[in-house]
Amino acid sequence: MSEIKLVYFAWVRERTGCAEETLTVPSTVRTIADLAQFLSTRDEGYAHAFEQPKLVRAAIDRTHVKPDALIEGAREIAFFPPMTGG
Amino acid sequence: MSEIKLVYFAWVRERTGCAEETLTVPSTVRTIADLAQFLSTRDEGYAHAFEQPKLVRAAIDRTHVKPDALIEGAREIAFFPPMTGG
Amino acid sequence: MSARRTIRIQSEPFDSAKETATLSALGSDIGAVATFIGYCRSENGRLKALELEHYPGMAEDEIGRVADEALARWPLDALTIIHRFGVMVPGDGIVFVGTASSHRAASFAACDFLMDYLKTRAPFWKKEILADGRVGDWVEAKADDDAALERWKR
Amino acid sequence: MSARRTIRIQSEPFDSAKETATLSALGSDIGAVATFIGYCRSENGRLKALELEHYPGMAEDEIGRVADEALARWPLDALTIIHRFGVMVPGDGIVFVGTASSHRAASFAACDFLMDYLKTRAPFWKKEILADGRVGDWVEAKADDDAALERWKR
Repeated sequence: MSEIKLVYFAWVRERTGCAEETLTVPSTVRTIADLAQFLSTRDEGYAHAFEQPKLVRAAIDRTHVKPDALIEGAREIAFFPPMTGG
Repeated sequence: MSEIKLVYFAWVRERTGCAEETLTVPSTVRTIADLAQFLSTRDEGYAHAFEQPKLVRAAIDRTHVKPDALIEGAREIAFFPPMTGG
Repeated sequence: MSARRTIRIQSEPFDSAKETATLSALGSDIGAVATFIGYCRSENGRLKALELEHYPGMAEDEIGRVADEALARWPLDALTIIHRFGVMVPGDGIVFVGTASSHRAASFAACDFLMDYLKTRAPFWKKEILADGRVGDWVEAKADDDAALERWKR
Repeated sequence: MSARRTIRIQSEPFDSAKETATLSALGSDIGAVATFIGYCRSENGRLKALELEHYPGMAEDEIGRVADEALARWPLDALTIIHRFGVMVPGDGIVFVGTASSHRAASFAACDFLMDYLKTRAPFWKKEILADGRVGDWVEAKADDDAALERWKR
């Protein structure tokens, strides 16, 4: 079990209904993909946010990562849609 | 025989010692390359200007042309070095 | 001389003329300044505004990494990147990228590269505010933008 | 809407901020403005000035042809090309190219294309004035500039 700060942006934030939270994650959740799967079981909003895993990007400690990235040691994990800045 | 206005720029102008002139050209001079060759026989300055024909570019009536371009009907022919604007 | 690296994430408008002048005034050996300004568009009157959300902290970090990559690839004397967040109306500048170099090719390539990377890596998201004031959809990322990145792979 | 095409060959300095602002202010559907400014350089103090000779009449015609080619290739809303002649000192702007479009890729590509073509086709020649005031050599054309053109062959 470990405690992680989670942040959400754009429609991921709107669907989860949450901009920022601190969550205790079971130790079986090892990767970003595991975490997304774990979150999607929390409620309908989270399920909706993560229903198309390919459309959700992630960052660990403010650096882009892939779904297979390990979350161990992370202080802040972010989930968001593909970026549309510029 | 035909009369053509000739203009020279940059070091071609400096070497010929002439910015602009009107010249009567024998009818055996048919192309830009012929004209350059013809001009190079005029004096030392012209010979110097055209000593490396590949370094001299030409325009007929203000449009870039290649050495094999025919000069018939030309009103203004220009000779100059490769361009260095921009 | 080490390159001058300016990165700003702000809600306030930027003055592209001033930013360009700053790049140009760096010295007598700046031969080339390339700039790009991205504006909010109305899309033929469909949009009243765009609202840009960003990830504070990561936006600065990620744009910094992209800037460092550009500085490592091209001999730049300076680069400036400004990205705004908040509500913009059509005609407002959203992003400014400017590069200064002795050489044209470097300034162009770096400016183009920076924009491609900002589009796909900088953590900003645009939401449409429709002409009638209703909140519209989040702008979808374009496959084109990912394709553009392929050009820079070495 | 037909594209706004501005070409000026002049000895006077240009105001790049004003030119950029004009491109940006064209309408609420300009999404992207790319600009390039080429400056006179001192080359580490070696040069006092550059003197630019041009072929009046042909300079306008040839730059017009290059502009038309860009307008035919990319969906531009506007382009501005200003090329100066006469004596310039380090820091002076020599050339300004600006393009406006709905889309980033078009504005960038057209601006880059225009500069490549101006370098090799616009009838301008630079002569060096050395730091001590003596007249130096004519600047030699770079093989790089011809190579750059190859990128645009279709």
